[in-house]
Amino acid sequence: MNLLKRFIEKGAAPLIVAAYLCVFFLVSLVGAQEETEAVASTINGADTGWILVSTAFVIFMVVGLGFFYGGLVRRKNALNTMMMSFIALGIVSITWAVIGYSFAYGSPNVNLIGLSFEFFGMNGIGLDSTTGDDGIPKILDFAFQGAFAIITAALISGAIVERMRFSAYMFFITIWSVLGYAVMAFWVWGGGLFDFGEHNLFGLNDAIDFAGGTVVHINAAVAALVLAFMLGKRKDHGNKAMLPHQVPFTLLGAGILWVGWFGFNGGSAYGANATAALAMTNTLLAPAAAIVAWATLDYFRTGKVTAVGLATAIIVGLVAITPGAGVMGPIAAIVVGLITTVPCYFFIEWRASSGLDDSLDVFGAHGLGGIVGSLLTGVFVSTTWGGDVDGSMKQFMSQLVAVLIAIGYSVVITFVIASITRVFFPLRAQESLEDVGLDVAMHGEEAYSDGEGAILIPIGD
Amino acid sequence: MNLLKRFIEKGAAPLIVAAYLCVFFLVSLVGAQEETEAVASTINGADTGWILVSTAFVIFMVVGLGFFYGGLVRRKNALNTMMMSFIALGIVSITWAVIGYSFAYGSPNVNLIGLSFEFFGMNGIGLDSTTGDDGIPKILDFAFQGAFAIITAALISGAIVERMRFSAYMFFITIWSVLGYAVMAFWVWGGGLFDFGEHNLFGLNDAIDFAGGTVVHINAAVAALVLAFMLGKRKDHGNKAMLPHQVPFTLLGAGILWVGWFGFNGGSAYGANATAALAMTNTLLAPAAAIVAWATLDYFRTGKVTAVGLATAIIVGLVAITPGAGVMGPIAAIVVGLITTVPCYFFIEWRASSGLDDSLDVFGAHGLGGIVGSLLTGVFVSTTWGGDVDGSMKQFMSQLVAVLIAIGYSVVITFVIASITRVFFPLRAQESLEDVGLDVAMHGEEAYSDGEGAILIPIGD
Amino acid sequence: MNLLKRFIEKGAAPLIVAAYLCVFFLVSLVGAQEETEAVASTINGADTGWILVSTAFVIFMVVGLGFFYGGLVRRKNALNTMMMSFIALGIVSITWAVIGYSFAYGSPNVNLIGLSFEFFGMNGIGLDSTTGDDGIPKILDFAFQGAFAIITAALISGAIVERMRFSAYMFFITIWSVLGYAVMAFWVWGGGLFDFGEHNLFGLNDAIDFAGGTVVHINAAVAALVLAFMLGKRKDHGNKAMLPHQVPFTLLGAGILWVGWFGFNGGSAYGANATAALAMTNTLLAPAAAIVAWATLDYFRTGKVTAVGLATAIIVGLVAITPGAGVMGPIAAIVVGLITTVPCYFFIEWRASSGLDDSLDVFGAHGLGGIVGSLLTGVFVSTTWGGDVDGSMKQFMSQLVAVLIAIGYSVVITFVIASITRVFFPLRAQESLEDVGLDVAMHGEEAYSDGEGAILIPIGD
Amino acid sequence: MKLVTAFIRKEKLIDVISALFEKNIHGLTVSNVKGHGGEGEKVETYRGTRVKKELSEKLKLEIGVSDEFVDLAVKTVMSSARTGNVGDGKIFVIPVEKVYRIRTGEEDNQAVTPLTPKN
Amino acid sequence: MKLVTAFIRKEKLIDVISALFEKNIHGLTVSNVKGHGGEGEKVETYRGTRVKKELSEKLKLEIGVSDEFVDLAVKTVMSSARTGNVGDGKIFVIPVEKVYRIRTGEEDNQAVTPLTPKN
Amino acid sequence: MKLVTAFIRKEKLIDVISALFEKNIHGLTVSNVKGHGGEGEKVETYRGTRVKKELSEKLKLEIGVSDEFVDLAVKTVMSSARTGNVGDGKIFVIPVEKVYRIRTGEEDNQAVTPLTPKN
Ligand SMILES: Nc1ncnc2c1ncn2[C@@H]1O[C@H](COP(=O)(O)OP(=O)(O)O)[C@@H](O)[C@H]1O
Ligand SMILES: Nc1ncnc2c1ncn2[C@@H]1O[C@H](COP(=O)(O)OP(=O)(O)O)[C@@H](O)[C@H]1O
Ligand SMILES: Nc1ncnc2c1ncn2[C@@H]1O[C@H](COP(=O)(O)OP(=O)(O)O)[C@@H](O)[C@H]1O
Repeated sequence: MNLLKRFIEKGAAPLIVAAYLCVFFLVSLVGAQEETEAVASTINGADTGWILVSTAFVIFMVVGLGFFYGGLVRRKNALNTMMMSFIALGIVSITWAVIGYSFAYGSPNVNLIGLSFEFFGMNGIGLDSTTGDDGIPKILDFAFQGAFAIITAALISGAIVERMRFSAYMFFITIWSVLGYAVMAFWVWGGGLFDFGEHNLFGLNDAIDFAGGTVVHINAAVAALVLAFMLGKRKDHGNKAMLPHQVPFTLLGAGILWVGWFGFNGGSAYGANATAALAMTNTLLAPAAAIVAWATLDYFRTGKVTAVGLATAIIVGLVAITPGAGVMGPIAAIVVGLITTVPCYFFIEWRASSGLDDSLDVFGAHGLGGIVGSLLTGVFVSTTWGGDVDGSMKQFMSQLVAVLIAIGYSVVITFVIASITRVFFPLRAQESLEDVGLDVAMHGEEAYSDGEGAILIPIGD
Repeated sequence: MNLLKRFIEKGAAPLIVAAYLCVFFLVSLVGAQEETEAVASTINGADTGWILVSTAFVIFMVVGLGFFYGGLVRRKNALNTMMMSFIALGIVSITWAVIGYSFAYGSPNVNLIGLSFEFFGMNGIGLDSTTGDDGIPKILDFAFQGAFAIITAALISGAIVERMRFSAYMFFITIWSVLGYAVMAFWVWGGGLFDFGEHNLFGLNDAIDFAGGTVVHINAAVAALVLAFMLGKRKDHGNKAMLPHQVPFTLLGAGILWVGWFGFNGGSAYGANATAALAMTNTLLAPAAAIVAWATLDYFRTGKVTAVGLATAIIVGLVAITPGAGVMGPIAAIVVGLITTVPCYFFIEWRASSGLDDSLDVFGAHGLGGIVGSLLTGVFVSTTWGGDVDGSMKQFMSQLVAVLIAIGYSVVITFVIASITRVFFPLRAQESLEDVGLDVAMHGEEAYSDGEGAILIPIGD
Repeated sequence: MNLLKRFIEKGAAPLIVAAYLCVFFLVSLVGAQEETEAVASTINGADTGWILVSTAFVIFMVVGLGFFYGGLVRRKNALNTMMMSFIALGIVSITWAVIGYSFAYGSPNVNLIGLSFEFFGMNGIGLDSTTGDDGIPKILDFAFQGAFAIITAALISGAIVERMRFSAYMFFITIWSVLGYAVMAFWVWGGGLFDFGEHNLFGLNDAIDFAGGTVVHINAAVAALVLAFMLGKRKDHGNKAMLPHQVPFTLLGAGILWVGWFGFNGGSAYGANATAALAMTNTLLAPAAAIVAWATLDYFRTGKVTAVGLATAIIVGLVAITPGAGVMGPIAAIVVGLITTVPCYFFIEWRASSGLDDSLDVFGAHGLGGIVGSLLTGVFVSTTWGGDVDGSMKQFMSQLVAVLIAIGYSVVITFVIASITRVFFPLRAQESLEDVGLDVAMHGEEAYSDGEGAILIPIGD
Repeated sequence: MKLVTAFIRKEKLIDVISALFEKNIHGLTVSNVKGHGGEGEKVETYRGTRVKKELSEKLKLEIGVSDEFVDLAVKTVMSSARTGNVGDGKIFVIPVEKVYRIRTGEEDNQAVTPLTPKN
Repeated sequence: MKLVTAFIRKEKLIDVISALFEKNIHGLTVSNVKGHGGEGEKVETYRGTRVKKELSEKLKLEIGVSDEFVDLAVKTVMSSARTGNVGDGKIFVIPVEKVYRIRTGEEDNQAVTPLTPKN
Repeated sequence: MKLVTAFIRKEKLIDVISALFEKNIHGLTVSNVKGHGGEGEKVETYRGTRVKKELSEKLKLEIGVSDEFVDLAVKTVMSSARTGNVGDGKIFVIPVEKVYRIRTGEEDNQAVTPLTPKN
């Protein structure tokens, strides 16, 4: 029994890799022949250059996220927390290549839902393929969108740090990045479900999600919440003070996230154009407004402007502006930043003392911020600023419905995937390991070590 | 009395925000109608792409600055120091949107001085407006220049860390970013005072400031000096050894600043062109030369090349090349780097043991570096390398006069603003708080916490 | 005798600088006249923009490397290790300006070998010169390639940390960056030796090295190995546990390196085009695959996925894809990442317990990774993906020969330069200083200081 | 007077402090230590380097008390720091000859604890 | 011989050390500790989490001296570490049975201090 | 019982621990300290600020042993921690009145060491 368990635990990962390998070799044989078919359209150098940079920036966000989260946990869990972001760079890149991109951007097998196998194993993406009108190489679109998938998966980890078993986490995001993320990406950007207008659904307009408010932030935050519920709270939650072990890392992470987000939002204009410039400016102003609002609330309530609060405000402002960054004016962006901060601030205040151990407030920042931001996009979207419509009650409702569907789907799919995961790996680390810390327990390493009392083990032992 | 004081202290920030809000809502109503008027000119994608990136880079500099400064202070003030940079991202973005950009780049109300309300509350900046010949969206120009305003305000903090009251600092930079920075930006870049030639002032040429030697570095450094004088020195200055608590952060910050500076100087070419390439190269070579010079001086004097010294040299070299980055040749850039290092090195050596508590040597690095760099720009500017003139005594004098005016204005305006600030907030933290450290005193947080002896306070208490 | 020694030690650096200065002044006089001769060809804005960014990214890699390495050493050597990367930014920039670029890209004095003085002291590189077909300003090419020279020199330091004398290191890389790096850069990219096909050597094809597998990684790694042998192992190697003092820095460094590498590989396409997009994508997928493979091996062997391992895997994957990033398909990139990981993993496992003190496994990661990656490039290069040829045994042999020549040259030149260095400076720090740590011993600083027990020395003492 | 010196588990600190406070024992000092006792070793791996960590992180508590408080302090620490698993730690009672309060120069019993133990 | 053990304010260290050196007392050891005494608590806030910090950072000084030096050491520390505000700390004088100098194996008085106190 | 308290060089820790383990002495606690003794000072420079570092990093070892183990513990530490250069440190043997094992409540000799020293 124990042996079997151990085999599964130890064996699952290599099996997955072996499977990858097989798939890829097959695909590479097939793929080779088909690659040249795509019709070449002209590549726009300037736009391509900007998306190249944006891709790098979004990848940088994952590093930033690791530090943002890593600074907030206790010392003994610093590496484990950072690893949850870093491992996503490995796993999700690969799932995205295998099937994620295809699900998100292939022509749908199932109407409205997607599940296309068109680009399975990157089949059909050649050097000459472009995204069409945009003049961006398709392979760059693959990488840029892949970076979104990675960061989304990594975001989830904030809710379950300091207690989730690392192998379970790896297994979980492997599946979730496909069924949780890629599917919803199709709904939002691939021409799927959320194009209410196009598909004449519910008499609504197309839901607007410029850079990923629903598919990235709400989606990840809801998944985070569900996982947090399934795992239960940390042993020390509510009893002991669990303080951020290194706030400078959190500030560094927030700073990197902000810089990366210029690529996230700015790159979502898919070109080096006025919309990108607008998105950039809004991505500066909304978090700035959120900082001012948060600092004011902090100062008003406790007389002190906190650093962790400021870092949180940056994230909230960034999340809030994400769905509407390229379709509303800069003053609206400021207003969005100011307004969104208020509910997030009080929710996070409340959450800490509640029984809900969404440890690093993924829901408070990304979920609530994403929801409010998405709804406000329905209010502030403006044709003057490049939107397809102007803000209206109808658009607000379209946003609301999209948000609700996103929440609903994310709840269900996360629950299902986590339940499957549970079959193979206990989701949670043994309770005693929480005292030791997951760095030593899961990774056999310490984040900060002075080597005292460490005796070298000769090889062979 | 005490109550009143407390009210002012606690109430000022929210009142400011409330004021912001009102202004914005009004503006947004008005603004909506006027936005489309601007004459659309063609956007250049390549140039826009580069300025998009440069903007992100300059914002990244603020993060870098926080770490550069933060590593140099004592552990107990690490967060406070970093927060002074980070809060500038919030406050100055907003003041820039309200009125800063207008003062700097609107058509002047007061000749030579500016004070334009043309773009008040971003009025008149639409999606289609460009900066004219450059083919850069005006809204991007807004963001790019806004990033300069932010970093300039943040630079000041280096002189007053470990003792200034945070609320006073916030209040101060709110005003200074407008009256200190934006006004001088108009003089230099908006067509104001420093275009001596154009306005036939003193029989001089236009003063050259490619990327902000006067308006950013000299300006901030002088303001820093004035504030340091007004605050007085830290309790421990001259008595106790105050050592950098985390030199790696300082190196990280210097590295990030360098990378960001490529956007600062390179982006000041306002396009992805040969001048940008030149500015980039000079921004590599001048600090490299400064490193070599500083290391040599260090080695010669003490036998040891210091890391803090190397980080400082990077900044000195970067500051020195800023005013002339795009108008002089690369060999000249190396010479500028080498020459500027010498006075900065010895000034900083002397400063530490003087009574002048410019804590992190803002003046030694940015002030002196900016002055020497500005003057050398008058020597090395070359039409071969895209300058409007060649180096000459006349140009040197023009630079000198510009520097002097900048210093004079900065002294006066900083003194005035700090004096106003003093009315509302004591500038300085209570002396006893210097022992405790400003992290706990001002922010109620510790940078590095192990949570020992921390007891959770249930909500409601 | 002692005095003489001290003079040489203390005097060498300033003399070098003095020499630099003389050279530059002369050059600048001469250079001024010749600069305008170059034939102006059109600059491509989009491509230039991307290379501007790429240059900044590659410089950022040096910062990342400092942190990657710095986190892996013991606390007492953190600064020394980081300084070895940072000082390279200063020294190599200057040697590159003086002669490195000329050796690498000037028209050869010695056929196949180079050693050109065409661009000595940046002579002949004007504002209007371009790289020709590419439409990149030549001065930008200078900076971009200079960044490669810097990172290559810095890479070497990983093998000799915690024991090499800093002055010897500075002297060594001053020469090595020219004779070790620039010469081989000519062979690979300047039209030299490694263009086997063009020069009809050995009946082979041109060796392919898209972004620097041989000249950067194999070259640096072999130099590192030779230096490590010449220095001997650290006092504690094999006796005491020497643990990474700050793994988060290593993760940060790996993250920054990855982001920077997008510029390294992507920029090597010399334009914002489909090849850059391909290189970008491959630079995402290969390290991702390496992470998956490494994590699997870790998990299989010890049940634990390590953070240091993951960071190492990122580097291995990046190194592996470097020579072929822009000439093979993305599935091939994944395969390269997976395959290369295996030998690197086991080599590094073995190395630690061997007598070979390549302290931070420069050879295991960069050497072996570079070799395997170069050879696999000969297998997977594909005309479908923009390669000049398709993978073949002949190409494989061409790669192999190039690798062997690179190794051979690097061994010899490094040995020679290190031997010359030894004449002026003992290569190794005194053994007793290894206990104290090189931060205090070489730099008179501590990375993390609380100032306890530090007494201020009044000036003059 | 005695210096009650205890080596305890990190995660038990708050429990111990709170327990002491309840008994009116307020003067104490804590420091970070690493200890070796009967606990098993941990193995860590950094690349090829495998190490056995012989020491685990513990806390040291020093509580200066007047003689009548010694038993109370010991008992309070013992009960609040106990988990029953190997690694709970030890208490050493060390004699003290003199105690001074730096602020006032007060000596001995005045310098350490309240006069009457609160049970 | 005695081990004079003092808990003092961090910011007073240099003053105390200098004062001791002046009295020719050179052998001492310092460590970082956190203490609770009569000082007020600090409240910190991290997002919604509010905590009371019961411990403030202090330093522990251990000075091994021969019997004739005890009073001098105590007085020197007391006067140089005093600010007069709550939180100045305590001094404990602990008996020592044996002292050894590791380098030479010398014992007791030879191992600790200069032979005659300098006043 | 005694608390053998030694200040030793950081780099000697593993040697000392291993030596103690060989003698069957397993209970010990280590902490990071900084000491001043006969060693020379280091000068450091940060920009214009030059400082003399009066303290060097050391480790403190506390080994609680029953009386018959004292000599063994002292000798073992002394020989394994010695380099012969200034700065090797000191050992203080401090009397202990009571020892308790927190886990079980066992007292005194039971709480500290194995019953018979292994030579
Ligand atoms: N003889 C001793 N001397 C000093 N410290 C000790 C001694 N024995 C135990 N300790 C300290 O107590 C901690 C726990 O002790 P251990 O022996 O593991 O507990 P238990 O008594 O439950 O077996 C150790 O890590 C060490 O810090
Ligand atoms: N009884 C005690 N046992 C151990 N340490 C103590 C004791 N009393 C005080 N301390 C140490 O001294 C420090 C200051 O003590 P405190 O009682 O606040 O000072 P004061 O004597 O001025 O009131 C505390 O933080 C603690 O470290
Ligand atoms: N009298 C003392 N009291 C407390 N600690 C001491 C004393 N003397 C030495 N030490 C500790 O021992 C360390 C080494 O002592 P030192 O006197 O330099 O060695 P040596 O005995 O070889 O001259 C010091 O750094 C300090 O931590």
